[in-house]
Amino acid sequence: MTDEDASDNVTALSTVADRLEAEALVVDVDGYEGPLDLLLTLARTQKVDLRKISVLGLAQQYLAFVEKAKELRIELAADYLVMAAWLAFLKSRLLLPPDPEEEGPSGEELAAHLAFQLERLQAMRQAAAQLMGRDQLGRNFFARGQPESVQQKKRVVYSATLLDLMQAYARIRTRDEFRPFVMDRDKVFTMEEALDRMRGMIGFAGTWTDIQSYLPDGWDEDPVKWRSATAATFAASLELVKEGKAELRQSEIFAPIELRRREDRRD
Amino acid sequence: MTEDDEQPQAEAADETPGESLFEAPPMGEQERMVEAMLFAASEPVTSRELEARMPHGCDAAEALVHLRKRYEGRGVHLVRVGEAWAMRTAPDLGFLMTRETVETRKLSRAAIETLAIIAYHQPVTRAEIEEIRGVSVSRGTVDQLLEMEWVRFGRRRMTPGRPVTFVVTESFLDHFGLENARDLPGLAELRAAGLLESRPRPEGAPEASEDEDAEEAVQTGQSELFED
Amino acid sequence: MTEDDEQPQAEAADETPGESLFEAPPMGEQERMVEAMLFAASEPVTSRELEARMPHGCDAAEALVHLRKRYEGRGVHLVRVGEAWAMRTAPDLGFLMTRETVETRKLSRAAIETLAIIAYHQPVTRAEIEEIRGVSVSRGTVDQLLEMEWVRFGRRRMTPGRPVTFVVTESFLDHFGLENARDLPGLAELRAAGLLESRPRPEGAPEASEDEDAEEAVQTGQSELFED
Repeated sequence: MTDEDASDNVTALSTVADRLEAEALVVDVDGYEGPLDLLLTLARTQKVDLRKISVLGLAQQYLAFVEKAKELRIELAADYLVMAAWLAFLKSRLLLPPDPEEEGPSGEELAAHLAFQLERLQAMRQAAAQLMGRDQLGRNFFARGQPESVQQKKRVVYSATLLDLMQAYARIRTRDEFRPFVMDRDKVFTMEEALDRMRGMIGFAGTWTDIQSYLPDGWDEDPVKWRSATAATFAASLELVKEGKAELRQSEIFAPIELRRREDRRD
Repeated sequence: MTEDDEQPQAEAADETPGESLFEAPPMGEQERMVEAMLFAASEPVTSRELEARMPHGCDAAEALVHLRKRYEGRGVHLVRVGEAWAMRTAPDLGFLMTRETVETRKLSRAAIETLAIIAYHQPVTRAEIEEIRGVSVSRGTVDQLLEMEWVRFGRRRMTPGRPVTFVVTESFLDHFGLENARDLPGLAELRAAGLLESRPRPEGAPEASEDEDAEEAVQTGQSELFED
Repeated sequence: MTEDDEQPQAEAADETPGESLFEAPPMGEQERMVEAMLFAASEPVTSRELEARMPHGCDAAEALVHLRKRYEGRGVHLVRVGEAWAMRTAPDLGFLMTRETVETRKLSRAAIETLAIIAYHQPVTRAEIEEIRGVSVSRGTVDQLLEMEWVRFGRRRMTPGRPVTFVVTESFLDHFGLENARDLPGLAELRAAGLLESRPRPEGAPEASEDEDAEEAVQTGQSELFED
């Protein structure tokens, strides 16, 4: 169904008397945005303020339109028919005296709401037209033609607190003070070293000898080295005693500690 | 450089202005900065964004007042768009710009009406739009408006089904040269006439029924879009 | 379009103003027009093109002179680009056109130690720093401190090789809230304040290898930087 078909048919079939009315109707239904839109178009033909519209008249106009559409074998969408049925109901309500037993809104209330809906739709149409009639961006006024983009730059900021700084400095400067905690290999004479040394010498220690004489050469000058060597030698001596290879004695507190080979087993 | 370095601190210092290490630049200089930033941008920029890019202690809002005055009557204006600001050519000079005009997509009548209803009735649900227009709103229509970024989702309505609402965007305001949705033409009159109220439909009045678009939309899952 | 055609005649008309059919708009108005057109243009526009779009009898070149003067010292300038004209943000405000995201990182241990030694011993040569730290100082570490502007070159030491020295900068003092590097607390005070770590790392290999940069720097010729 096209516009042309519809209008040809209408022109052919309508009587002169109907023509004026038909002019408002000679539009294919697809042109309407639903029954409310059609009603609004019909209402305009009454050429009165929408507030003073005769809803009864409007219902009759609409029903006539639907009749005509049927005659013309125009297939109407379901919602146009629903509206037609409702308007027929409204028409009867408006024409007949109110039934006191019937509940629900009166014909007048329903008519008033329909009028309100039409007026509101009309108002929105006007508002839309006003809106589109405004100056528009890109048509009447313009944005910057050559926008300069804002560069996104990532910047790394390194931070340090005064505390970090001072702690770092303290760390560096106090390294030496903690020497005892550090195994300083060249000043340490280990027990293993002392034991090796003494095992080789013990065979010759037939008589009591101060363990100081077992210290390696050159370890008695530096006090740190002397202490380390003495301790290692003493520990090694105890180990030899435990193994049953030597005997230790000390005549009194702080007196020299003496060591000799243990002869018992050989005896 | 150093001011740059201080920027993150500047925000913190805003709360305690006494601690400010740097003197804010003179207002004339701040005005220049705002001018440059707005000139460079094609989209509206909020005063908050402006201030974030300015040195510590600047007052973008005040600079904007001065700048707006400076551009009064010029070929380019400083306009307010919602919470943001933009430079735009004076509308009376549009005739010179034919060359810059970009053919905007023709909006359908349904789209224009839907847009107007959203603008005037916002926040508005899809059902309310349908009630006003008397037909169902096709998904395509709303999609188009969403895609143009003239319309966005608003808060859900706290009614059964928690329907989503639609509101107009800043870029809608920008496009139509509106400072604010309250500046819509004829808004006060429409409100006074009671035409922006949503009046409940009396029982028995016909509902807007589905049109073809709507049926299609249902098939293609409009519920995803509108109902959750 | 037609104005374009008319242009030669317009010039002719200048000589015989009586023949002009239309009064050209006042110069202030012409300036507005040029302003709007240049603002909206997507590329620089020649004065000929501007004039072609303006009403009959306009003098774009003169309007440009006025406009250029108007924007002098503003946040936006009118600049000449070859034969054409464009609006550009003032070069001194370029810093506003970058949005920086700042990421804060801790200084590396090598950097903070080097910095500490420079602060406590300044002016100090690289060799001295290495002696105190017990490991070589990588070029990257010193470069970083120089770049951060926390450290700068001091006077050369009047010893053989005339080595360069390092000193801390004003911005170092600023950052650490010091008036003077001499205000840094001494070792005794640090200890009293409990700032000494109770257990330093054992000296030797682990630290040296931690300073990986150093090895690399040695290979890549740190001598260039420090020995001339």
